[in-house]
Amino acid sequence: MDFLHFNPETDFKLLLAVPLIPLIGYVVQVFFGRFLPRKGDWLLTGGMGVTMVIAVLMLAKALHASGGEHGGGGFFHVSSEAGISWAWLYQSGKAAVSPLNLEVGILYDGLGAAMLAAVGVVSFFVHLFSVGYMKGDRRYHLFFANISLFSVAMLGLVLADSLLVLFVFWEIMGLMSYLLIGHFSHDPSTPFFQRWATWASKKAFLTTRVGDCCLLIGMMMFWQHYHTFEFVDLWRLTNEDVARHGGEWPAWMTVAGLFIFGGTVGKSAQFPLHIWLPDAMAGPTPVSAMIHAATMVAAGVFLLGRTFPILSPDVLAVVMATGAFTALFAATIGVTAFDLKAVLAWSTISQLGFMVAAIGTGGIGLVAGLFHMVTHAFFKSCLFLSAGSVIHGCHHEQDMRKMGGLRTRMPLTFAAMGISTLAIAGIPLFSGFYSKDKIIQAAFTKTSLEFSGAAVFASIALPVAAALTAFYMFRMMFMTFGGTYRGEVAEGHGHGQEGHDDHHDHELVHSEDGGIAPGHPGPLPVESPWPMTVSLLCLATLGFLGGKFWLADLDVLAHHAPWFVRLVSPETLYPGVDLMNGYGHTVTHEMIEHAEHVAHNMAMLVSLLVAGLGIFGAWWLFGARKASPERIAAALGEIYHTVARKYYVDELVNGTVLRLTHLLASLQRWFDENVIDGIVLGVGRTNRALGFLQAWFDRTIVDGLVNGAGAITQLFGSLVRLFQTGRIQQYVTFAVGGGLIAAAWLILA
Amino acid sequence: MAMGIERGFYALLGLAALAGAGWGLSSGGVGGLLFAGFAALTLGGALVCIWERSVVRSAFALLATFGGVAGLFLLLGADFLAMAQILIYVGGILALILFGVMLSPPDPTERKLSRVGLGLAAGGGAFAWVGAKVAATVHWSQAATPPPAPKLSHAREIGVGFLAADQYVVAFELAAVVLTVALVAAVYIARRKVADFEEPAEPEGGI
Amino acid sequence: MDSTLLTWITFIPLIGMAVIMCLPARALGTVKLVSLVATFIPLVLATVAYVGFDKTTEQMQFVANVPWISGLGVNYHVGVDGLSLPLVWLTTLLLFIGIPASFGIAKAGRAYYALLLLLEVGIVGVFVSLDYFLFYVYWEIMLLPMYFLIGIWGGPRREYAAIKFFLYTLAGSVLMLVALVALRLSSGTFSIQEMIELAQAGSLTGANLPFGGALLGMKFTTWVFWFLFVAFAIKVPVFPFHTWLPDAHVQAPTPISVILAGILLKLGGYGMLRACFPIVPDAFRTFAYVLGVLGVISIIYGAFVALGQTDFKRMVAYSSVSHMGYVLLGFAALTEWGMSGAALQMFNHGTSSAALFLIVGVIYDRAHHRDLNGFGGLSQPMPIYWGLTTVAFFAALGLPGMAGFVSEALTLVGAYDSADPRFRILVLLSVLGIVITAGFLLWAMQRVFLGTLNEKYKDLSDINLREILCLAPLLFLCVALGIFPHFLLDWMEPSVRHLVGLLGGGAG
Amino acid sequence: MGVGAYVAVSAALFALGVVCIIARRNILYVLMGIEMILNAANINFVAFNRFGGDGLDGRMFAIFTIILAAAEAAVALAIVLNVFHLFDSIKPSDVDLMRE
Repeated sequence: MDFLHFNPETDFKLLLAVPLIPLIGYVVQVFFGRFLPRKGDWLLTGGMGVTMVIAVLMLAKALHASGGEHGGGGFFHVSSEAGISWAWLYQSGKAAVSPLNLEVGILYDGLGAAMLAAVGVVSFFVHLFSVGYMKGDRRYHLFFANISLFSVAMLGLVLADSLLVLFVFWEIMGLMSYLLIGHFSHDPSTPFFQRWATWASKKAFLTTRVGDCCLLIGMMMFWQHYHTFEFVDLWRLTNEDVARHGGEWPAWMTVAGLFIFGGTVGKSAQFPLHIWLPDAMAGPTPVSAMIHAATMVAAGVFLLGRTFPILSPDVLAVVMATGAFTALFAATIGVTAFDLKAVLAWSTISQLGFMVAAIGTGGIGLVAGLFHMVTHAFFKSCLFLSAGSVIHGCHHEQDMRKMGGLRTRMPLTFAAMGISTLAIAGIPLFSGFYSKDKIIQAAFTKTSLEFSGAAVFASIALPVAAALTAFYMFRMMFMTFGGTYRGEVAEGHGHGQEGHDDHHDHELVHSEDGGIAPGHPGPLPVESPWPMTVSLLCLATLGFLGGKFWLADLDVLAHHAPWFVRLVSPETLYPGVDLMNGYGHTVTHEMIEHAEHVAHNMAMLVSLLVAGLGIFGAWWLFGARKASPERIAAALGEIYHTVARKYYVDELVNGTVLRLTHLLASLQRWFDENVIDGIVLGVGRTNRALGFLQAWFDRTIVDGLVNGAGAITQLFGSLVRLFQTGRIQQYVTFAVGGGLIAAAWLILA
Repeated sequence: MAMGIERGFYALLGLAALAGAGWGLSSGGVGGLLFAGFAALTLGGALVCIWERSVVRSAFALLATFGGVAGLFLLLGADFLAMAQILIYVGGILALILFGVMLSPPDPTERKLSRVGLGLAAGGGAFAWVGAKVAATVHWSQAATPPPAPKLSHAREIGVGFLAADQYVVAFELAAVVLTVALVAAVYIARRKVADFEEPAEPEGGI
Repeated sequence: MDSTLLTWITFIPLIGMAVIMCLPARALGTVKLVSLVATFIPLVLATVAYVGFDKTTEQMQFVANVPWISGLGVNYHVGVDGLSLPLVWLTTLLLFIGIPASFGIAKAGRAYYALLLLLEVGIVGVFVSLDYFLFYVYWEIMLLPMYFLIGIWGGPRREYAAIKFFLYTLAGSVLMLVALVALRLSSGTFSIQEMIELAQAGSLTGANLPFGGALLGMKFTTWVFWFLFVAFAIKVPVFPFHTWLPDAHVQAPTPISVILAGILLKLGGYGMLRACFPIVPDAFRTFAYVLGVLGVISIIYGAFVALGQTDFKRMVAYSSVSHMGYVLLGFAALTEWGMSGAALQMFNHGTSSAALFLIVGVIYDRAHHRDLNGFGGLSQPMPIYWGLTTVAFFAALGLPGMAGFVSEALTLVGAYDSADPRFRILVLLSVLGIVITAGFLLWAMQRVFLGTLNEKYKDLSDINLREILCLAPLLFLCVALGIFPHFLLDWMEPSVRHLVGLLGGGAG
Repeated sequence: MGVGAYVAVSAALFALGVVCIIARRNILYVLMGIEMILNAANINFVAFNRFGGDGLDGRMFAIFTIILAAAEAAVALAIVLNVFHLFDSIKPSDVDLMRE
């Protein structure tokens, strides 16, 4: 079994291959994709398959190395120690030694292994799914190219060993999400999507860009103090600094931490920078599955995972509060959404809230958050893909009110979606339960140990959000799969657009009632082709067993640590760093153990109760239709509308930030054109004005006298001209006369 | 009335000449007389030249001036120069002017003498005054009596002067060149233009 | 031993110009060929110089020093170091690209190419000259053809733009002349290096000038500093002196604005590094913060005004103002990273803004107008053109993996790290500039390329081979230098380190 | 007689030459005036040579003046001819094309 042993020489090169294969695929696809058979989709999917295999292999190695039941065996490899690194900024000799040189290498540890495998798997299945879903798209080959470059960016980010490299891939991912969300903006066949995609992509890029800038500032602050971006060095130096200050975190470090968290808020769509995610649904569904479930949004959480030691306790409190609030906030809106993908979008934001809040609680919360990130990747991507398959079936109809009764027509999709819904709702036996339960346990331990306001808020908000999650997920299940098919049925599967778009022209802003992408009538939905259903089912199994492979030891209620917890623990994540920011110094390890144990049982109970409550509520309203949701919505009246309108956050942002920028821009443009340019032209104009004044002054006041410098010279000119009579004799006279006068003057003087 | 002025002018002229002669006789004896005569001849000729209304008479008055100047040269011992003066000025230049007179139209409108007179008077007065001033300031190297009568120098000396290496050979050659150029130019300028003969062809199409 | 390489690079275009002048005006084909060759040879020589450059020392290389006007003590002293060599190479490249880019220009073609070659002589001359008098002479040479190129071949309001450009830069060069004379009198030499040595020894204080150089209460060095700084700031352009740039760009024909943006803006920056800061280091240090503030204002102001533009080219012009703001911020920060970031930004901005102007030229040739709101959905009829524009836009945006990011990151991180704590607020503000730059570029991308196809441009022909050949090297440079920045930074690093040492800045 | 007398005569002749040029309205008088002035100059040359210097300079100069005067008169006359041809009148006041 030594084949599972991790030896740095070969394995680092193998790891390097992981992002490189799709990159090569991308380059080939961009230039020759159009000419390849089947437009090169097999090339990229195959490439992604190879990457997945390597990633899973490396995960196996990591699991093997992390030792038996309770983990603890350190698995932490940094390529620069193994001598494999690449000088980026300065190459030649002398400069390389200066502090300015940037060694770029790979950091591969438990978290990295898990994420690499998750991303690899999800990307491969999204590629496979897209083969079916995107068939017949005008820019089919470009779509695949963009998706694979996106996975390169994510894989690169996971392997990054320094903040700068992480930032580079971070921004490339932003670019790819811009291009992928904007996929339909070039496709005139769906005018609604075209209009929506154009500004949605820009909105996504700019909002995440705000986050990126915060991250950049945070990075600069740390660079200014420690002159390094390497994670390992950063952890060590922060640790020594805090130790030197006797446990007191310096103020600048908190500010820098907040800025870094700003990056996460931007990328992982936490409140208030979450506005771009619902609009990112303008992209094709595989894109949503990939970007808005598994990878890109998870990058923010991954960043927190990597920079956890350098975040001060107050930053963690802010993190927890934001996460919890976002979870609750998004869950409420999810309840009211009617667009299938919108529900999933808001549930993603809410789940991300969960993860961020978990990491905020520190200690086991960190592990729970990261674990939930991995499991969420599986079941959320499966949810998105199955939603894609449903939409594909219903001829691009996204409005749940026009669906229903699909369980008989699309059994496989129903099965996959069902399993993932159970997982996300946190039902035991499914992956969601294990990670979400841990999060709630972490929240409870935090409150019991450190009774701070944020902790209390988190431990209340998270269970409520979990309940709402269960509620809206099952509401979706019942609306799409329960009841009878409410869609318009028409013969022929024409994708014709004629006259289709006129009768309900949706104003652009994606509002809760009108702005859902219009489908078109077609025959009864039928099961999606094999590439889609195969990937759905595989992801569903992962959703099912991904959390804890309980089949092996039938430990349903996770008394033994799930695989992820064995792989990743605060000690293995940050070797040689004592995590003071978890609980500060007043709390000892024994107290933590005890609190965790107590919280474990309580959390188990609460999460089961909450899940059950949510499912029952959904069944009560939508399944058995005991009460009509419409009447309840009407009863709630204005509250319902505000929640449905996403608390008008979009309008708020558009009104303030965008209008302010445009105002500032036009103000400065006016300023530039009139004031600065004005000054320059003013100088010209004042001269002209002076000329007029002088002319007026001369004309009226100096009547007849010399008028202005020009006039004077002209006068002299005319005087002299008198002498130019043209008669020679006069010239001689003047000459002689002049001579005489001069002689006389000489003599007399 | 016009004849009165004419006659008055000449009377004045004659008086002036006599006064000059008397003064010359009294101050320098025969030499002085000669000098006064020649001076009177020169200045009188010039005055008549200006005064005379008709160009021809002026031209001939100029002849007297050139003669007077030649006389003065003789008094100063520059015999070759006097001969050259008469030869070139009287023979050459005056003839040229006479040709000019012949070729140019009679001048119908003669300016009134008064303007001329006025000009003469003003110019002469001012000039005399300045001349006196200048004369006063210049201390002449005048010996009480003029140096011994100059021996008449031979033309040979001047010839040697022209050709001697260190003296004026360059100037002599240059003068030759200038002369030829000037004469050729004069001929060229004064040639009959071809256009004088043909009627200039009317350009078709009018203006 | 005097190496004649630099002299050849400078004067081959002059020979080309002479040859062109002899050709009959009708033979436009041969004129184009000759000018192509006359710009290709300097490019080859510059590449040879670049490869042969010794990266370890900061001394001047390929030096040639021949007395020129011995009466005034002026000598033809040329040489090149880490800072100027990349810019020389970029000049030869851009001019070489400028020639095929202007094959479309028909009016008085021969004069056009002749002036273009004369322009190259002027620009390369400024970059290589180490004698202040020679520097000034080339500065003026460079100015004249530019006036005619805008004035004759420009757009509708070309005279106004040409005159404004000319007078603005002339005012600058007059200031430089005054400073030049003052320096000559007080230092007794025209050679920039000797002046620097004197300045380092602290003896360049204008004491031997009539009233000790102090005037109206300000020291000699302060006077010289502000005179020179304003002269070069006009060229950069820095905030208050920038209003000539949009007019000049909007009215200039495409190849000219490519060269104007690509190279002429760098003259200002390079001039500061070579001929202003090291000569009056103490004045520079006292006013460094003011420079930083000006730089940041340029960044933010340029970005905002670009956001407010409707003319495509005017927007790109203002984006140049914003990008050059980083250069000034990098200089003012006086750290090694800041300075090398600024020097790198000069090169990168050269390639990315030149590419942007070529792109504007392509659309202008087809649609004959530059109103951003007038286009729509052009990505359908012109997919390749859209692909190239995306690369160029994201290079200008400063996306990682592109050269723009490396120089901006270096400048910002270096500036943040500067000894003067006040620079931190400046850096925070300039980060706002990055977001706004992303804003206006993507908004422009959306209005021109995405959305519903504007019926008028349904049948626009896609970008042709000639335009691609002009655009390709620039985009390649943007991407290549993004991934391997050390191809440029290794060359610059010794000179930058030496310069920072001269100016008394901190490392890091 | 002393050199002063000669100078006086030459000065007078010079004045008369100038007046001749100015006063009369015929180009030929201008020519005559010029000749008078040249003669006045010659008188001075010879007089000062006789009384002052001892070499031949004065006389030689006078000779050259005479030579050049001849050349000048020829050219002048040719010009007058052309003027007459062009202007059909020889009054200097008509010859005023040069007037702006």
